[in-house]
Amino acid sequence: MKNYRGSILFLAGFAVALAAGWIAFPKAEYERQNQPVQFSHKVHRDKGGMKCEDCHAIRDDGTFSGIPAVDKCAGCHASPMGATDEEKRMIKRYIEPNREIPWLVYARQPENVRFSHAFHVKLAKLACERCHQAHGDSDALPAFERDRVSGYSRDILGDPALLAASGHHPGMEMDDCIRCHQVRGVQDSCLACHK
Amino acid sequence: MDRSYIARGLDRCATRRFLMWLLPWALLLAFGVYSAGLCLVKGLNQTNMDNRFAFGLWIFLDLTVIALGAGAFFTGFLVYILRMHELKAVINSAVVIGLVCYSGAVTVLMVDVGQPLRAWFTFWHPNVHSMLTEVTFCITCYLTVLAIEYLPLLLKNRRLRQVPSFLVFEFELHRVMYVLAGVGTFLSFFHQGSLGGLYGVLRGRPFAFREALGVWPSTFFLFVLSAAAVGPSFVLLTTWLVEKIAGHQLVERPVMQKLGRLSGVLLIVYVLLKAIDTLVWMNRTTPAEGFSPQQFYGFEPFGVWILFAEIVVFGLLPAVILLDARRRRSQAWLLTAAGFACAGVALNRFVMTIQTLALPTLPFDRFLSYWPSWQEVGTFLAVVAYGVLVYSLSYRYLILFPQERDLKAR
Amino acid sequence: MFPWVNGFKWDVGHVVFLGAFYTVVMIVLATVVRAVLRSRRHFRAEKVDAIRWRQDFHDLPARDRRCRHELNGEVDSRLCENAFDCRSCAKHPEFERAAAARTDLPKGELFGFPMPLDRLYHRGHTWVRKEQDGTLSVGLDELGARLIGKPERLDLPEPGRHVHANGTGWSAGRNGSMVRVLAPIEGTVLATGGPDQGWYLKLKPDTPKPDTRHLLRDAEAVRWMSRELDRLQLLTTRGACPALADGGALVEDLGAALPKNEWAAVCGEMLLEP
Amino acid sequence: MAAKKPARYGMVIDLDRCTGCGACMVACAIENNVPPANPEATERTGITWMRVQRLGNGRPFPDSRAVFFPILCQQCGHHTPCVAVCPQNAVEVDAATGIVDQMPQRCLGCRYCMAACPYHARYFNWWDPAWPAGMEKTLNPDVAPRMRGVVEKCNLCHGRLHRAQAKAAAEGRREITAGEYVPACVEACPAKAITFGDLADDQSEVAQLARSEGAFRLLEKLGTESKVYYRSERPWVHQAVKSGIGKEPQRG
Amino acid sequence: MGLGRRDLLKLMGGGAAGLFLTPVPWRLIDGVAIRTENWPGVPDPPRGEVRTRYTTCTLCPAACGVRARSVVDQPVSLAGVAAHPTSAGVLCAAGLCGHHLPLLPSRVRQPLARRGDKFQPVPIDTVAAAVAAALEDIRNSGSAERVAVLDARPGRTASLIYRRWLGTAPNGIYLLAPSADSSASLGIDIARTGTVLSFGAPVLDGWGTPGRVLEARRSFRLIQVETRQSRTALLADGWLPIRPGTEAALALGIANVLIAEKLYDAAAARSASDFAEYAALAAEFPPQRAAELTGLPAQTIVAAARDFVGHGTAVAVAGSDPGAGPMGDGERIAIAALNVLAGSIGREGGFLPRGEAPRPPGFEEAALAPEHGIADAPDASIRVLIIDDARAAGAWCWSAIERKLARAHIVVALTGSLDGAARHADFVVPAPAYLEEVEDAPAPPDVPAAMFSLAGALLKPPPEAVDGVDFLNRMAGGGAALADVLKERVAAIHAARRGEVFHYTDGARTAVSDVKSAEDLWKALEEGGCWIDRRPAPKQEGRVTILGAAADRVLEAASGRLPADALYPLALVPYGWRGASGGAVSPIMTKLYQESDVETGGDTVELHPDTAQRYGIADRQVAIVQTRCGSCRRRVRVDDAVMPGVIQAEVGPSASGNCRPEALLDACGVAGDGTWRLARASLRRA
Repeated sequence: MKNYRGSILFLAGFAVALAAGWIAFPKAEYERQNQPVQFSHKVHRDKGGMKCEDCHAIRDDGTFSGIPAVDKCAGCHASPMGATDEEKRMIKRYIEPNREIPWLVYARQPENVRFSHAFHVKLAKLACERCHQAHGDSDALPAFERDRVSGYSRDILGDPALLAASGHHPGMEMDDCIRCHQVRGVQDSCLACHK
Repeated sequence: MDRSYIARGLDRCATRRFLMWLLPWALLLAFGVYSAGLCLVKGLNQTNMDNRFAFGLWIFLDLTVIALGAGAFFTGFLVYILRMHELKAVINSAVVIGLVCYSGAVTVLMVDVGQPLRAWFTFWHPNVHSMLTEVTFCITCYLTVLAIEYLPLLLKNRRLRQVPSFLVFEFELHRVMYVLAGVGTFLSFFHQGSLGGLYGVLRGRPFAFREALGVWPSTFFLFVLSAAAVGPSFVLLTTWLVEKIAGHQLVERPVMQKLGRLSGVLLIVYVLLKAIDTLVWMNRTTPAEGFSPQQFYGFEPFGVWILFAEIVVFGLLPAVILLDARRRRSQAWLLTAAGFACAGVALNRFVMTIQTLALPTLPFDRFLSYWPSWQEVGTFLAVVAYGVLVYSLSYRYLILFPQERDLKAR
Repeated sequence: MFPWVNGFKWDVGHVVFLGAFYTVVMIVLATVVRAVLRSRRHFRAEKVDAIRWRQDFHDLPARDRRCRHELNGEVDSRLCENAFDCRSCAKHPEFERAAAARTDLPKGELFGFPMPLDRLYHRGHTWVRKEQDGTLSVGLDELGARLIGKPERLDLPEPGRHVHANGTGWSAGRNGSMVRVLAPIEGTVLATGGPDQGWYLKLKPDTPKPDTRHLLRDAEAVRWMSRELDRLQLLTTRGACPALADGGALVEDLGAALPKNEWAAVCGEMLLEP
Repeated sequence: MAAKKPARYGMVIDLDRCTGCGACMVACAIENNVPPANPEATERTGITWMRVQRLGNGRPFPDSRAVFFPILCQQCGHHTPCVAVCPQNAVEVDAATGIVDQMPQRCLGCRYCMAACPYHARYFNWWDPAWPAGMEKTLNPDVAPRMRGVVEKCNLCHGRLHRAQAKAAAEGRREITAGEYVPACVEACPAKAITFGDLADDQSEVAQLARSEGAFRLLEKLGTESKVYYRSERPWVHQAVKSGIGKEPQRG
Repeated sequence: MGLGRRDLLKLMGGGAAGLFLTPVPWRLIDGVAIRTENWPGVPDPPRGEVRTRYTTCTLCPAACGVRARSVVDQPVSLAGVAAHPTSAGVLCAAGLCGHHLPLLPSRVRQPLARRGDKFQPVPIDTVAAAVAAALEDIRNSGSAERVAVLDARPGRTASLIYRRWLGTAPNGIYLLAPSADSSASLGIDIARTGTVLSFGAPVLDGWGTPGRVLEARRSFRLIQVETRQSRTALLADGWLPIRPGTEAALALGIANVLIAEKLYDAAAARSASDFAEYAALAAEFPPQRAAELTGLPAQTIVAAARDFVGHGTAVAVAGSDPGAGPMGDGERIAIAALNVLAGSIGREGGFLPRGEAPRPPGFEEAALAPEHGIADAPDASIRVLIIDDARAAGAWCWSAIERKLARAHIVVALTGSLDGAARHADFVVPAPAYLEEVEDAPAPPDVPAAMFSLAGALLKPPPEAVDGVDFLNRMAGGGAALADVLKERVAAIHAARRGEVFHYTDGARTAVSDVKSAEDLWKALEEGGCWIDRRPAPKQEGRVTILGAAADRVLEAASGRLPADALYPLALVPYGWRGASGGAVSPIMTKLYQESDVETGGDTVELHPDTAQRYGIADRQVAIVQTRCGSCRRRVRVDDAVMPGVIQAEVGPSASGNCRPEALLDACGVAGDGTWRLARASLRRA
């Protein structure tokens, strides 16, 4: 018995470490933040009859408009259209003082990354859903998950459930870009995608 | 009070006295750590390096220190592979020296790079054609090997070996030491070489550039050779120094002379090849790149004398002395020669790093001067202090010189 | 680093370089793992004592590793290669045969230094005496006794434990440092005594007729002891301390006579502890 | 995403036209978010992807003459010194454009490449990049500022190449046309001393100038096949360049 | 059973081993490495829509077209406007980083009043009130004390408003800033010029309209007369390194040769009323004498004279180096005279008369105070001095201005940032910085046609900002804002239906007559455009005078400006670089003066090796430059290209920001004619 005590202790430590590393750490690694405004793509598309391009379009110079500025929202929401408190709150907090809404952009690339929507949409003819899933159908914005260590978003769409649903995992890491590029046989230098 | 940690039959000074000896070094270490901290926190603007003098004191000393630390692998090679058992008398000491030199060098390198947190990129995305990659890989591996070689010494400590498992493990490690020695030799050969290659491949620095033999420039082999040559000399010097400080003999004289002879033999070969290499460089390599060797020696203070000093005064001379059996028998000659040999290699590393960078390459360049900042010096002193501390502790509590007790008994 | 890492190319450079790297890593790892496993095996097999003795022996200064037959003058200079275990020594039988006709008659004392010949002496200054009941009693010889004198602390193996020849028999503490005493022969501890009883251990031998060829007896033992006294004198005089107060006879209690650390060192030398 | 036939972007700098006004240096710094000098910086610790040197003819007043030598990364095309030495592939030659890329995010700041570069065109970030408070909003969004402790250098305004490519992509083109992509220094040079283009295209003005009389490259004998050419009609300039390292010039 | 130390170690050992089989260490190592990309030390560039906007550069009289690349509204880089009629797509180094100026650390954001040697914020009305009170006082007391506006950028519409105001103000006097070229009525037809003989003018280094000049460079010969081996001298076809201050002597020497060898344009000479007088003066300077004075070989002067007239239309231009201040009248006239001899006035490739953009009603010349040089104002006469915008002005020697101030005086500086002359003011009024307000840029001095460009505002000025016109109105209690007057002027231009509009956006040109309304014209100009007059046909003028009443001044200048001085044997020659010698500079300028050797920097002086050796000063040592008027510490650069016996001192920013340009300029001291381009000096090691 006495001879085995050491081994038991060792294994105990081993097990604890494994548990902590595989179960606790992944939870602790990301901090979840809620979007400043509960925005529903679904409502805007169905009720508002808007199309994706109305807000997210590729400009003539090849840059991407990304998320529209607050004045775009003000275009319709200058005064409440619905009866939700969320909308009132948004108008009060952002539209009236004309403050930009601090959206937490899931797909916001690091400063040193140059991602051209024009390349991927116009030339490579990729569908938006390829990376953003059916984001347009979503009724609520999933929480934004920031990696506490690296400081970047967890993946280009914050909702792991949605990701699981879609076959691939469009993460934020370079390997995720490269995986797809390799599949499609895109051979590029570093500075083709970095700036 | 720490008697029970000191092996029986070894004369070691009183604890208080020992602590008094450690104190100044500890202070020096503290100061050095502070300077290094400045460089890490505030950035390398704390140094006097600049865009033109991208390498400074640190790289020069790293190269030197690693060359001197070569005693570890070379002695190991002689003892375990070539079975020169008489050298067992210094192998332990050599291992400690090696460990100190290499770990010190690596630490300084970590301060020297601008983004230490990315150091592992070299392993993850290695450019296998870069000499620096070769150096990084080999030195890291060899440092591990050295640590493992150091382990048995540690476990042999009188107190630790009371723990049965340690005792047995040490016993087993000792039996596989020759494998580690072999691996160490392999690794050392490559990183000592690639440290030479580091500059030899610099096509853009005609002063350092050497033509390739196979995949490596000639400096690769010269560095291996010179390192192997001074390794024993340095072991010899340190042993003598320790004897002086400890106040009693630690190693039988024949062993010292043997070390000296080995140094001498390798040194003479090195000097010969170095001379040939220099001639080839002057008459072929340099003209091919559109320069004339005189241009490089036209800037004071780096005149031709430096070449002469490197090859003759600190190369040929000690070699001849060390090869002369009668001179070897005289302590004074032996040590002087060994000292010269070490100085020679240090000078060689200096020329390779500092002079190379000081020389202009473009018509509108100027000859540059560089003087290390106190932070740089401090960081290096930290390594020296660290080395002395580790060695002192090892000497006190471990058995570095197996012959010590017998010699004492005589 | 790995084929799946971005930037990895299957070209000669990568393959050779990384190949070499992984080989080195593998070799080093294998070596260490092997060492670990082997030591675990020894551990299980309770070889610790044997290994310790072998190591200690290896670390002993050359003059302490003299072959007993050198002491007998049967060979002019020979270092023991078998850790004082003549039982498994290839050369021992030859010497024995050669020295079959030992004539000289030993006496039971060495200028006033009692040396009973009813027992077998171990070079670690312990003796073994076969009792009628088949047990073996083990004790310190005179020199050992005077060396250690009255121990302040005594770590004796509890009855039922098995001791190995040349393994640690017991250890005695004094002046704040411990001295381990080698067991002269293997056996299972039946009872433990102490300085007052005159014996330290009563052992039940592993075999009814234990092999004691490695122990010194008769004249051989006396010669050895006289040499040991010289050694002791050498040691103590170097330490310049009153070991042999009167020209010849050893003081009763060296432990009291010698300065602390000097005592520990002397014990180490005499009791074959490096 | 560059032309199918790989381009070799390079430039020819007319030393007889360069007035040494420094507009190229300023334009470069603004385009590439190179920070102003730290107060403690010297001419040897500052960052200037484009740097105007002064080469004198070494004769005393009144016969002394000089030319201004804009030095930038020479975009070596053959055994590129910096690429070979980088331990972690932070430097590479882009096959599509021939531009020598430096990846600050991959760099660990060992500065080996700086020792390797004979043109001293590489610069180390000795300090954190700092602009006066509020001036960050004038940074160029197409170029990421570098962090302290890494090496950087001219990449022929890669941000501008990206811009041109993106515009082309928006119009459904895979290739950019000549002139759509021009580095900041070239655009800014008041004396029009710099001609930029694709050296691989024999018809391009730059290729013809590079072949023209009086065109040369620095340290040609090193065989680095650099893509930055210089021109001068003045014999003494060619003399000085041929003679390699001269004595220390009085200035600069 | 309790946990012993060994047990604990075992436990931890197991933990450590286990941890390596989890993502923890690897994710941490990776994450930390990534963090080094975006740690706080690295700033984030702005994100948003990138727009291109156009304006006109008002940092110097060249009025170059500017294309501003902006993120949303913030310009992130400036560039020239290709095909721009005068700037030809060129911006200088200073112009390229103009968008930094509104963000300078030294930016003034509220009115300040001097308290001792500090400035404290005060309400703008306090400033206006103080000035108004002073004016009132002058009126009532009927004293001769002057009210002056010192205009750094004359010829603007704002300048007209100042002059009109001064016309009404008590003893109003309108002063041109020393560095400013007066709104000349002659432009140079550089594109067709044969030879340019430049006396110290930085022809290739920011003189006139750089784009236009450099574009024409291949077509004209350039002979540079300058002590210093300036950039222009380096690139000139000929360099005549004369002794400091001997321009007039050389000019007369050349005139002497031209007249003697009958190389001059007889017709032009005949048209000059005082040619004989001039010829007599020139006769006093035969090549030998000129050679003695200038230090050039006599035959060089002869050759230069022949060279001058030997290649088509020849123009001689007198330069004012941005660091050295104006050239004396004596020199100016002596040099201008060469143009009469060369007959380049009114001839293609020479000097062509040009008009001015139509003015709105109420701005007839008669109604305006005339333009004066500072020298014209009597010493100690100015009670109220309003300095409009020291922006990018060349260096000013403050003592030149100071000596004109009455004992009790008020100096008000309208400025964007607290530097240059503003540091000497009693009140500092926060003017809109570059790019912050709509203003007009007059025709560049060297352009032979009337021009009018608008500089549209790309940025909002700080709320407290007050421009000059606004300030006047505050004192007068009301009046038209600058923008309104500008609109009137645009309307006047539209009414005149002359000339055409160049659109920066697309490089198109439309005749004014085709522009529907004044509003359209305004819109076109504001979003980036300039109006160019039709080039008037070259026409011979009536009789001109060469020397006028200034014969003695010319003679004085020609006899050498620097009398020998045993105590101060060396000649101190200040020089500067356009856009950095006066006011604030963008921090990015460090590239030029700190991180490279383009500029030596304002903390250095350059010496010939012999000079340095004579005074025992080595390269990069610090020396003290001593003159009769003062002294300053400077780092020494030893340079083969410097004339022996000369100290070249750059006026401008420096790595060690502590040494200000004025220190040097004040040391130079102001001559009787209000110039300070030269001084006798001595040197010693610090």
